[in-house]
Amino acid sequence: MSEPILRVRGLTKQFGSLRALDGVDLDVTAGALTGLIGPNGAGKSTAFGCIAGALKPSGGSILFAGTEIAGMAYHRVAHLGIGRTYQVVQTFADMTVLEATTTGALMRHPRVVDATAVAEEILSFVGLADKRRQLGRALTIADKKRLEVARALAIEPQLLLLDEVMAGLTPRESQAAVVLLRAILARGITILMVEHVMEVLMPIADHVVVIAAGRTIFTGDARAAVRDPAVIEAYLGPRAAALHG
Amino acid sequence: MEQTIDVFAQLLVSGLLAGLLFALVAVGLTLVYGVMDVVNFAHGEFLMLAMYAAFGLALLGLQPLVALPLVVIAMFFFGIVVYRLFIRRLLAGPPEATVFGTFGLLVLLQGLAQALFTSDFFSIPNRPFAQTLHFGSVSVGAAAIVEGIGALVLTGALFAFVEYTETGRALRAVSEDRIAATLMGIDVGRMNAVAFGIGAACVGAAGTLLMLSYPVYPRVGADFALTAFVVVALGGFGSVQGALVGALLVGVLEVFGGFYLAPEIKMVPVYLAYLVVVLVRPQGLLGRR
Amino acid sequence: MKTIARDRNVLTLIGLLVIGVFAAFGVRDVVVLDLLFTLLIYAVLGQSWNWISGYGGNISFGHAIFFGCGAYAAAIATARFGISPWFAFPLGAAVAAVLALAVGYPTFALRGHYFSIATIAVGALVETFVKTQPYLGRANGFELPIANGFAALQFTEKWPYVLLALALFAIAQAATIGLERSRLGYYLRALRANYGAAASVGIDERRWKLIAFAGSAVLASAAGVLYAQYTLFVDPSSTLALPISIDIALVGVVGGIGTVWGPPVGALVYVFLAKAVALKLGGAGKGYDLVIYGALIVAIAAVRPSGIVGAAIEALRRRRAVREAGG
Amino acid sequence: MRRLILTGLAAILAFSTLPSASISAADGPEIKIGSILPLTGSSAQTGAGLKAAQQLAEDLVNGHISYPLPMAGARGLPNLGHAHIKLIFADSQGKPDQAKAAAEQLITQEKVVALIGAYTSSTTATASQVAERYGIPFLNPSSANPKLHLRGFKWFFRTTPHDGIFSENFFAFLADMKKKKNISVKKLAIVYEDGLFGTGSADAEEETAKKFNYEIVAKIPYSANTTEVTAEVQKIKAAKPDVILITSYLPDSLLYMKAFKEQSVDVQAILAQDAGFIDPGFLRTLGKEANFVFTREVFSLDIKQRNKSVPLIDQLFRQRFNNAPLDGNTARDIMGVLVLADAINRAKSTQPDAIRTALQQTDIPGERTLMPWTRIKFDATGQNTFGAGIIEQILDQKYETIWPFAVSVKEPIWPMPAWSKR
Repeated sequence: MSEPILRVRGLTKQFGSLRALDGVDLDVTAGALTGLIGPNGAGKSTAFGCIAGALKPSGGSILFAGTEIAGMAYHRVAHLGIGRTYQVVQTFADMTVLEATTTGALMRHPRVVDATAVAEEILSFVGLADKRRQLGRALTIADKKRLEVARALAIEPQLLLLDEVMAGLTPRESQAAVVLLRAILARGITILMVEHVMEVLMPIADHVVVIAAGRTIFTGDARAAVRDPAVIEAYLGPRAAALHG
Repeated sequence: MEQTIDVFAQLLVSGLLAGLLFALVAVGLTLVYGVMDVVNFAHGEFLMLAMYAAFGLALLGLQPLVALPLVVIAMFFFGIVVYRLFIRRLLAGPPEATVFGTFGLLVLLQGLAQALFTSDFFSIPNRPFAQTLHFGSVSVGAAAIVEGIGALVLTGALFAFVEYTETGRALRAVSEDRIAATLMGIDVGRMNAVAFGIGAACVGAAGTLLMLSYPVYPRVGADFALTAFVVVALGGFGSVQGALVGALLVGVLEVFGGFYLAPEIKMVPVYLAYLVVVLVRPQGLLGRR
Repeated sequence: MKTIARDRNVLTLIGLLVIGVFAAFGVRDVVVLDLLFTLLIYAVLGQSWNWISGYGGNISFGHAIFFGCGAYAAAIATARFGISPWFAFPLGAAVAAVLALAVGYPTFALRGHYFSIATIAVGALVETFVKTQPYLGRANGFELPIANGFAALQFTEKWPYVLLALALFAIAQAATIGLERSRLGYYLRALRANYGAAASVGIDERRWKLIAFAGSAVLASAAGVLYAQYTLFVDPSSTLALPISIDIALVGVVGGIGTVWGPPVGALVYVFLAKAVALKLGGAGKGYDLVIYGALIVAIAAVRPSGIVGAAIEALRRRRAVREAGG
Repeated sequence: MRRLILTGLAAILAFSTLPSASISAADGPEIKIGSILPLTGSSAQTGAGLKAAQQLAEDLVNGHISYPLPMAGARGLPNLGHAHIKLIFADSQGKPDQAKAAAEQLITQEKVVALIGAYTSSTTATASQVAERYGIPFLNPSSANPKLHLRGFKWFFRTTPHDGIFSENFFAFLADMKKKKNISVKKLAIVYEDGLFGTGSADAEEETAKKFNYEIVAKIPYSANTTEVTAEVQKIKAAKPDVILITSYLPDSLLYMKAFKEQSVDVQAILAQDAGFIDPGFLRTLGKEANFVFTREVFSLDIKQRNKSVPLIDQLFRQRFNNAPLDGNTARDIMGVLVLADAINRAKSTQPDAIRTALQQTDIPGERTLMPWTRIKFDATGQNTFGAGIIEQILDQKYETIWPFAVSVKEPIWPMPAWSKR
């Protein structure tokens, strides 16, 4: 297997007296979809925020395509080629779908005309072309999530970070989302995807990383993860047990 | 040489007392900020209203120290009313609405004061604590001592309230995480109203004490408020102890800057300190996060 | 549809310019011409404020200092250097831009109120500085030397001033229409809506806001040059002081923040109100003018934070939505 | 949106129903004089008083009750068929650009024959520029900036003394005191608020002090909205002046007086430029701590010793303006209107040139004014060079005129007693 595009080692994050991350290790293989899972409060979103640049880690290393990005300014991480979505959707409320996507595309295409053309293409790709004149805030949840994906894709990332894009979707919408993810992978974009519910990842994830209480407890095949005792304990066992695990 | 030391001591004491006065005005501002994430640009005008109230009561024969509880209570309810009628609406709008909305309130209250009381200066007759106290080579006005003690008591009381009472804990919970506080069953709207009320009550106490040494006029709040904003930013938005430390720092910087640099630029070190702190340590000297 | 709306902005501007040119040449009434000049200057100042505070969402309470940069540049150029006030445009612009960068650099990476407080503080500093510098005329200010002609930017008649103000207004409006269509415009709107999400698509808040703020400062400074040449008198209290900053913010807020036509509408309301207040209440010696301005800002903030033009756009959009749903 | 419109309408209705001050109407031909005053904005309160004062003067001229003042009781202008004068007011908002617009409006639309105004020096500067361009006489009764008359203007006349003259008064007073009481003053400290008012005074003081060979040991500007003056006072104390010359508004004057006392700044005298030191709040706040301060004044009711109409005019003014007493500003503006009416009457014409010539020939003896001036007569620059202020001292918590000795009512106490001995 080739060198991972993202390599995280010993990532820690302290909020005041609370240690949210206590040594997270994870590798993301280029061109594949890696799942990051864990029970509530395990630190998935924190780890995610540190990788994307939204949070400054307290320690550890994040190597992206050979560049150390731990603690780098948020917008610079984006320029290096990491796009992201948010768990709680963060739309540009007063912008239309097209304008919001164009805003993303402007990173690589400074002229608005060019960026708009790119955005149009991406909106067709994610299936929002017919809604491109609507305001971001007027969309359904599923469409808002699609818009977030479109905006992140518009910066033409090498690595796409998706934070619970499946949560709150109906089964039919989930299926559509899976189709979209496969299409994104087919474009050669690597995906790191956070999910709370393991089942969602099973069919699409090439690898999963499980974290609990701020630590990586499992790395490997998705099917193996559900049989791993530490993972089961983290999900089902008493919280105290997870802490010691 | 001895003389130089005397001057230094005098400047230090005067600077600290001036700082306590700034703290008096700033603690209410920082509390409101901490809980609501709103900088009340009309804070100085609340101070002005309290000063007019204290002046009115003084005309009725109530000296400031007697009138203090009355003004504090009145300002508390005034703060709650302003919150319910106005600030609540601002919070529902875009973030910049709170900035220009409270600024509009500043202009409105100043105008109303000018319309009702004219732009004349009023100070209380037969001012108490007018004597001068001498401590070795250092001399200070008794009123400044009373105001300084008032500032310490107020800061201490507010600190104790926030740290050790049920309501104080709820306020802190809201200031740390609004959503979590809602989930814990805290009525965030109510806490906002309480914080705004307490902020106004603090400035009620400040205004009453200030009448011991200062006249009231429509623009008086603006003269104090800018310093208060700087104090709060220096100390850390939302930190009561920070406001005290920031205020003392500003007071001393201003007095020393005035003497050792030049009087006309005495505010320069203060504002530069603000810009530097904002650049280097945006959370302020004692701020968290 | 979008293209039509864009063209509408351009068409409106062209229409207004035609009316303005006719007014400048056709109207002989000095009072009307004076009102027109004041209106145009306030519209430009409001637009300048709108760039950073409307589109950028960082409320400036110190905008008068940039206006003052231009006014003082004109005074220094003519009264001290004895050169043409045309040089005051680049001179004032440079100083204004440097000041804007100095205020913006430390504060733009932070939340909005840090910036707002810094603008008040720096406004006070600049005023103090000017008041203590003999070279800058201290509190006395300058009377500009009397001259005549295009090179001296002084005219005995009013219409050339109105035309110049109209030209500046046209530049400001065209630049704003351009801003809305540019990368900067998209980025400012994104930052205002959600700075976190904006950063996730590679937007450097500090960099883009500094560009907007510098542009805003340059625009205000140009208005200052024209004002100085028109009034022929420059002093701190009429160009730098906080009340002037308040007037500018008032114009920006009332018309509608973050819209092309908000500032001109705000200027219209402000100039009308100032005249109405003076006519109806002048001589009472009370602060009724402040009461009315304050109440206006308070009402807009509480009821329609988007201002008059913002509210109109929302109403139009609603009506169109209803029509589309019905059809 | 509808709510917004309704609010707006309500606001407009609310202020259209408020009573607006009426302009006195007269029968017969009228001669229009334009008056530019700060009727709104930060100086609006002063502006309202000045408007009332000018209207009083207008009624004095148009009325029939005679006072020992020029034109008072003349029933209009006798040389122009008893035509009444009519003041047309325009608002400067206290802003130079608005003052300019107001002057243009008065000249081109109201066709006024002369202008009077505009209180603050910056508005006077721009309004008089307009008058100069149109060739209309401009009479300035109350701006003190010492540069206004030095602009080479043909149409500008100023009745009031400027800061230069006022500060010369201080030094004349010191010279008189040297002769009379054999005092010895060498070192001066100048303290002033850094606005237009303080800067103008301080510059004039410094210039005059140099002329008379005094040593200036400290010159300290400060911002009037300061809340703390320890550093400034320590600097003054360290400089060991004989006399402090101070220009302040009220809040800062109180801060300084308290700090002088607290820091035991003992000097021979504190000489103040009116403003804060004659505000009613000064005595009310400081009580006996205010004693022994000297302040320059423009006007005092003590002038009744020379002109018996002073208390009567004061009464008339109180009736019109909320029982406010006549003061330096209002008295000067009354004189301004009277001087202008006198000139137009003598011009026997409303032609600008004729009025200008008549103004140049103005010569009114001091006894026929409300002011402590020796006469009103303009020099080539249009400045009345016979103006002067008076100097008062606070004695037993009352302002007593002590200089010029001709109108004084009390003996000055010099030096002021040390703070520790009071």
